[in-house]
Amino acid sequence: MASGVKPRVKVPKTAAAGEAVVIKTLISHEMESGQRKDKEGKVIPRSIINRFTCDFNGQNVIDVTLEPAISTNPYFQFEATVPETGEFVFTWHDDDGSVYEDKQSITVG
Amino acid sequence: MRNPLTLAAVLAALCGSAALADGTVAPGDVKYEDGAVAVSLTGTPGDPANGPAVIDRKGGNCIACHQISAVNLPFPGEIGPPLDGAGSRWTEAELRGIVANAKMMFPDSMMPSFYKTEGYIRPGVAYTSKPPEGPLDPLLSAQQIEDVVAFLMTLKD
Amino acid sequence: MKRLHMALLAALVSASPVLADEEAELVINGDLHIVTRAPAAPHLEGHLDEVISGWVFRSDETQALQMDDFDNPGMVFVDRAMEVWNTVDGSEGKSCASCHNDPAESMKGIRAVYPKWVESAKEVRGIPAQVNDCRENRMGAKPWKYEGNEMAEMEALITLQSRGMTVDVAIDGPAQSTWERGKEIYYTRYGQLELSCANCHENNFGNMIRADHLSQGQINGFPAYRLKNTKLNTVHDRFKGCVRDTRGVPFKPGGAEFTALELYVASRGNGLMIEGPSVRN
Amino acid sequence: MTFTRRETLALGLGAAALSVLPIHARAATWDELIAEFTGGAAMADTGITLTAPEIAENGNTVPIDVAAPGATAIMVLATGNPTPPVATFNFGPLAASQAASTRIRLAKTQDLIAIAKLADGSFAKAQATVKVTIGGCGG
Repeated sequence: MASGVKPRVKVPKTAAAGEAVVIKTLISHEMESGQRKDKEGKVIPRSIINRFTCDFNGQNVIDVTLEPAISTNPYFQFEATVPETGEFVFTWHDDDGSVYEDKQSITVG
Repeated sequence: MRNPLTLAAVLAALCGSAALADGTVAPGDVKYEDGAVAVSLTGTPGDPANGPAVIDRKGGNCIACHQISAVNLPFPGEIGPPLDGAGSRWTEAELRGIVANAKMMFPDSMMPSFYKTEGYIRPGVAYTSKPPEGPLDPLLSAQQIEDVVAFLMTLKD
Repeated sequence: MKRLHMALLAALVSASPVLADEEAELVINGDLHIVTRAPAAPHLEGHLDEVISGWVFRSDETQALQMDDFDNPGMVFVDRAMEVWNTVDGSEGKSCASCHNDPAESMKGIRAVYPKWVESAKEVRGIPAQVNDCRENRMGAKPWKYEGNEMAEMEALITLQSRGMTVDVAIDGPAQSTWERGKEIYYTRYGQLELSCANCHENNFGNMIRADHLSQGQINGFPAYRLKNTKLNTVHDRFKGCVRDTRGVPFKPGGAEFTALELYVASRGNGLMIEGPSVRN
Repeated sequence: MTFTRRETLALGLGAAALSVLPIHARAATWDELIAEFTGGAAMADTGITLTAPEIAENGNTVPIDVAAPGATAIMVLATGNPTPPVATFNFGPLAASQAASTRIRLAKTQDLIAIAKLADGSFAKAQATVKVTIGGCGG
């Protein structure tokens, strides 16, 4: 299910130095749990995003291990400290080896 | 899934609309009097111990619409009246009639008819969205109805 | 604060399984005020006094998901449809944008008046039929399945451009016979459970069917992101599911019967506002 | 942008080299998972909050919040799910708070457990019961 995956990220455009900003992320993904069966009764193989990270200018904000109990279209909200102008990098790691990435700049002024 | 259906079709064909070989009253032969059914559908007394299973989601799903304190099922519905004390308010014949076909007593009732196989508009096979290839089974068997009626008779005020 | 409020309410009203705050007001993104209760249209006299959005019947948590476009999981699929809008498809080398430019301009108000009589086609049509008409006859592209994700997502993009506008479908003139047919379907008891739309959504809205809080079955929030299947659902998807749950055989999505029913049900929401893409259970 | 398989493969190459087997190769019970996370240490019942609805309208999407000021990691377990692990949040130096929200699946009515590993190496635990509703329609 690595096609049509689409991330959304909400980060403020600007912040004061050292300010805590709220970040929200959502990515479209089935999060196939490996628990469900198809119509023939065969188990549908697990296919989930197993890790999500957010870094800012090379420093880590949050690094999450996801399990099949995370809902379809995984959503996270958390807070980051923004010491200076820079770029947030978000990554989502798929069971199939794919890594989806999004970047958002923020200006401290 | 195909086999039980075929079997039911064969049974129905063999038996026509008359009483089934084992003495069970077929859905089309049930006699309603003011909505009540005096005669047992099976001739075998109902077993109230089977009542809770019939009431649950995999059975007749009565709990979707009725509160029944005696069965410990979470989130009972409130579409129909609570069934606590049903055995004090109704006779066995009335309860049998209501479960088998509530519309005989209450023409506008939303309650499904649990012992009926004809007269439907666009009926499907259970929740498959597929039209039936032969006669439909009633929602509950005759014995399930006797069992749930016996159970309801134990719910006294 | 919302959580705390809920816990307090839960303690007070323990009989009600899922607590909808029926006095809550729907404000999206802090500034878009949505009318969720309105006087019923004249044609509903004797049936309903007030029409109520399905949002009102949902739990606090589900309600909250629709109050912020980032928290609403349906919006990621609107983003996806926007890419499709701008992508050339079919033999004519056109995208939706080739003719319709920015949907914020060209599609504004469309959802509030659909389904409607389309003179060129001599029939009442919902938005999906119009989308497929464009795809086949203008773009030279393959039509989408009525139940596929592409259709639900494109309808959501189009719907979003009317969000906050008042539902106002026409039920008279050339649409009247279709509307009458839809009304007949609404009151027909289908399937082995012999249930009509009205049994649950006119006579029992506000009541619990097991843990489901029955709404009026309004469709002003469609396409809806349902928690049940975690995707956008069109109105016809929902109709199909409901008829299946009567142990019945649904009509064909995109077909004449469900389009008639869609017009009729939409007309029961005249006076409410377009909310789609909404979030529902 | 929307990722296609081809685009993401290139991105994923680096990660593929590092990719490891799922951490819990066998289905561990929730108390085994706690023992693994804490090394058997005692857990305080303050210092962490777990917020979840008392009743979840749909078990497919249950919003939860966890917060443990000063924590380096918070593990969330669903004791009644077929596989209890839900997520582990590891907080980096730029986390402004040791708190996060997400949406989870609960197979049935059950207890959720969140355990924080605090900066001093101690642990704290919070628990919440979530009732998961049952639909009315039989299908």
